[in-house]
Amino acid sequence: MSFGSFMYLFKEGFKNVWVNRLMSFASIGTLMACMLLIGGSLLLSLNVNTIIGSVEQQNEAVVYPNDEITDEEIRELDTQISLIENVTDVIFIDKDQLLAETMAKGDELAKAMEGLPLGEDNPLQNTFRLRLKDQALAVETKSELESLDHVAEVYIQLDLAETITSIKRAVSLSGFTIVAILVVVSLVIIANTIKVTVFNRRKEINIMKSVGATSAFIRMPFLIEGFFIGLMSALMAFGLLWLGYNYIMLAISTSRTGWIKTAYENMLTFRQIALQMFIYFSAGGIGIGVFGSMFFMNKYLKV
Amino acid sequence: MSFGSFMYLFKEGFKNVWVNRLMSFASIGTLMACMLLIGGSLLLSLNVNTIIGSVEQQNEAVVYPNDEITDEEIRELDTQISLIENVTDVIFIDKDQLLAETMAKGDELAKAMEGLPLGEDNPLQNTFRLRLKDQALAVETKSELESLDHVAEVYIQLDLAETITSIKRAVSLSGFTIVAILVVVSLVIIANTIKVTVFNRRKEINIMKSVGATSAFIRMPFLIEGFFIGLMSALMAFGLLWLGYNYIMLAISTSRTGWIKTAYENMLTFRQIALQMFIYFSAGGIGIGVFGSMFFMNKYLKV
Amino acid sequence: MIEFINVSKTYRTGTHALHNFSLNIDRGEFVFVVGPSGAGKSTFIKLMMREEKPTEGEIYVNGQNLVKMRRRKVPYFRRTLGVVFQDFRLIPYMNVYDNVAFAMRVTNVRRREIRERVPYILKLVGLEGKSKSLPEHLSGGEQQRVALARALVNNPPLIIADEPTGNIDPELSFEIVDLLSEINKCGTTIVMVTHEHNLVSEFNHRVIMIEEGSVVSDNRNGRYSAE
Amino acid sequence: MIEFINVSKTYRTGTHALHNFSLNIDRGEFVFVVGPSGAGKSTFIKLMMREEKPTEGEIYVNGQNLVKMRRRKVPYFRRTLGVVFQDFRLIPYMNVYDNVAFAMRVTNVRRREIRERVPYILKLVGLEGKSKSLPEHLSGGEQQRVALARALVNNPPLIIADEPTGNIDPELSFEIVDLLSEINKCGTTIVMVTHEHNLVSEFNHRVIMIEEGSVVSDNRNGRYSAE
Ligand SMILES: Nc1ncnc2c1ncn2[C@@H]1O[C@H](COP(=O)(O)OP(=O)(O)OP(=O)(O)O)[C@@H](O)[C@H]1O
Ligand SMILES: Nc1ncnc2c1ncn2[C@@H]1O[C@H](COP(=O)(O)OP(=O)(O)OP(=O)(O)O)[C@@H](O)[C@H]1O
Ligand SMILES: [Mg+2]
Ligand SMILES: [Mg+2]
Repeated sequence: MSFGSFMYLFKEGFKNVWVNRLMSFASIGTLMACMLLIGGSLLLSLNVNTIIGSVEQQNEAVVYPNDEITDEEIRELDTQISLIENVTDVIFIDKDQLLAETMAKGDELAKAMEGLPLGEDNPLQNTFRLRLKDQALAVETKSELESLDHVAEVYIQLDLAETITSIKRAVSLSGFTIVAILVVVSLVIIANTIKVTVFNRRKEINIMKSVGATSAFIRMPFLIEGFFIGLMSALMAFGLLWLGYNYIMLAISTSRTGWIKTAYENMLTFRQIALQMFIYFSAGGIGIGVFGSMFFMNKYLKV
Repeated sequence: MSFGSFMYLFKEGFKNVWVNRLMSFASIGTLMACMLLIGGSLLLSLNVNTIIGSVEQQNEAVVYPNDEITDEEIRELDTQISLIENVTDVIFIDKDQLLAETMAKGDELAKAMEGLPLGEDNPLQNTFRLRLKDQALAVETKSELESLDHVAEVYIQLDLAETITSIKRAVSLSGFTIVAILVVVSLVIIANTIKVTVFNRRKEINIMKSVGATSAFIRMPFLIEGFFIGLMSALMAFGLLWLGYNYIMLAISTSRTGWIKTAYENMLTFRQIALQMFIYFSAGGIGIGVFGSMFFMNKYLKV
Repeated sequence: MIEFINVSKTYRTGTHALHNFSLNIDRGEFVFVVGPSGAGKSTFIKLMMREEKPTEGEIYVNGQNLVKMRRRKVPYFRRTLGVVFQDFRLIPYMNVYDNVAFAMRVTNVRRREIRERVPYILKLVGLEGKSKSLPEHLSGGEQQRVALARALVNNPPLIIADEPTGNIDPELSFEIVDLLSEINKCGTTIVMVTHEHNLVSEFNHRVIMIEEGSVVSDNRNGRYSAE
Repeated sequence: MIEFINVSKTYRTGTHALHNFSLNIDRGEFVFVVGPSGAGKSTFIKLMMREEKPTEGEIYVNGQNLVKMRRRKVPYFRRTLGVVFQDFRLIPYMNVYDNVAFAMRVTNVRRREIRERVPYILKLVGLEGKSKSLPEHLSGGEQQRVALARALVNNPPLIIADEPTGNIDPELSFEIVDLLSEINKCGTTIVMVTHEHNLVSEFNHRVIMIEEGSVVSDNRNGRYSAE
């Protein structure tokens, strides 16, 4: 194919977007709608995952040192605990502090604490509080902590760790499943759309064949057309998603409810994923536009 | 229109589904895909709502009676508390029971409880535990409880109640939003599909007009065709959703993780919603099939 | 029966297809319309069946004012015409029988009547063996005869044919015009556009010649009278 | 140049369009093909351009065996032909100029050449004023002439025309056949299906008559010799 005819076919494909505008608009609308769904659910599941990730660290573990431990040894133990891979946010709380804290909560047990003595006679225990980075490793971390010197007892809510781990797994699994279902459904819908639009032009394809056009020559404008339609759909879906996402973020950021605020702090900003999403959208849109029309044209090219 | 020509047009519409099978299949595929998405997300959000509903009741409230309360008065108070609209699952726990319970937990505070005496000298308090049906009414319920005789103090985690209420609202709001978005997106996609398929047949519509067919006569077969396509899409979407849902339920029911088990018990069975869903699907499919084609045909009927 | 008064037609593309076109055709006449390619013959026919509206002037067909006719009335008006289109206009997914029967079905005719009439008409145009064929499986001339059959099937008082023999061999063409002449003798008005000298001169009917959108000659003795 | 050896063609519908059809056309001949509607003339043409494959027999065109030709080679073979189709086959969304230019563009001709050649050919068929029109805005005869222009534009060694004057008035038809005869004199082979007696007898070319799928007469003196 010469450069001249390439340029001609390129222009032709570009023109066809407008000439067949009813069908181009329909294709762009459909492609865009599908991208919006996929992009939207991807954003949702990414955010839910990060929020769940932040919830994960709410499960506190407690380490009780021996009663005879010296202040020196406490500092040493603190360092050792902090050095464990899966451990973060280690805090030492001495027993007086713990008593004051518990009383301040004012719940059922607070009454029981009333009148307990401070200092040496305080029946409560010195405590290390810490968080686990990954709840799935709770059991391993527990035994690692237990193997440290001067550690009397390690208390980790293993059942809670398991629950959190399985919720996390379930959420990311269902997020993945939903996105996968949307991708499959979108492909079905888009394939149908392309099939119908190509079917619409089977007569013209036939005419071109009968005056000596090669398959490649006929395909080219369709290819260019598919490229533009895919690109335009991607651009529009990207733009709409951006607007919509920022609108929702704005709505959330003004909320006064505590957990929503926390969630908001953990949410991704659109900028963080914009480039990647744009690349996926464009590649997906163009890929589908180009290969979809190639695929469904073959039937009519065999004349 | 005579009965004879009605029958003819009915058969014609039925035949056209097959004659234009490429486009019929495309329309059915698209319609079905959209229904699957909507139905699936509806099922998901209904289930998440019921599960959240069951979580809601995990927030316990505690009522401390006066120290001087008699056994007789405790029973009386129990009845009075139970009579409050928003209250459920009232349990009386005497202070010895509470002590045993707390010790059994084995956490930070358990150590502190070691050696506390039972009976008269037990420093803990008698307690009523209860649950709220609706966390949103926590404040009102609290003051209602406080106004009862022999009540010394009422302890409800108002901030937790607020959090649960707002999560519940956020979940049902986002469920509704997602379904609404899917409906809008589906309408866009389906409208485009119908537009393209009607566009495909503009020439035939034109020919019919030019041999003296009225608009009603031309519309009839399209209407019947739209009816069948809508109905078939609804049936297939319904069937697939049924299979898929039961498959997922089966997968979940075999899980050994605790919270998944609890969630499973709270999930809807497909039968509970099957009839309603089937009616919505059929009505939606047929409505869209029929009115969609009517709407987009008008342009080509004005010849 | 047909009256064109100072009709002009300019298409949206700016082409002036007819200028100041006036014509009168009485009930029961047989008129050949001749003229060079692009003269406006098909435009004349499209105006007559109200497929197009004139830019100026008035048109009366079967006593009805086509310019003022309501859109709802158009289908009922068209049923009083039998039209053979230059491009055939067959419905591609209907077979020959159904294409012809369609013109009867739109008029609420009883089914038994359709079952009797359609095969009879198909036989008349020599397509008795092709009633189950789809248009795309027919030869050019066969398609044209289906279009003719559809125009005849309702026995309309006015038959308008736009080159109904362009794809048909001379012998069959002669037979078809002969058939139309027979129908004409029973009182049906016939307007037929044709390019075939031989046909026009063989049948002694009125000949209207159109050139560049106007009637340039109108002859009752079946002769061309080009300038 | 063209050789049909015992060719039979039965369509998938079961219609026997050609039986035992044998024919030889030499380079530089001008052949009229005549015969009644449905005789198999268009089928003969479709076989010649390899739009259809024969059920039996062998076909050679331009020295190539069409039965054995690979599918990839077909486009290159078709570029050596200029075909006027009975149903025109114009691309509906391209204007007249682009429809004609398309046949040149597929062959990688330089753009300057296209810009010179297309207007020249359009002028030849009398469509110089319509180059920007879409096919649907043309009269029947104008569309047919676009199809003719497209067949001529590449100056092919073989021109095949299926009733190229069916929608065109006698004067212009005569001019067109005259044009084809001129082209033929420069060595181009021409096969033209027609129904018009006058044309066939006015030009003294070879006449092949097809009836019911077989050659029933083959006359070099420009006469019909029906049974
Ligand atoms: N739909 C249309 N839009 C624009 N211009 C048109 C349209 N139809 C026809 N024309 C133009 O109007 C003029 C008259 O066309 P018309 O079809 O009436 O010619 P005709 O006499 O039927 O010719 P032919 O014998 O070739 O069929 C031509 O120049 C044609 O190009
Ligand atoms: N694609 C097809 N499928 C099935 N049958 C066909 C097809 N094309 C043509 N026929 C049949 O084959 C026979 C020959 O058709 P063909 O088109 O060759 O006739 P023709 O000589 O060109 O006639 P005309 O002068 O009417 O154009 C006819 O009976 C026709 O119905
Ligand atoms: Mg015309
Ligand atoms: Mg033919």
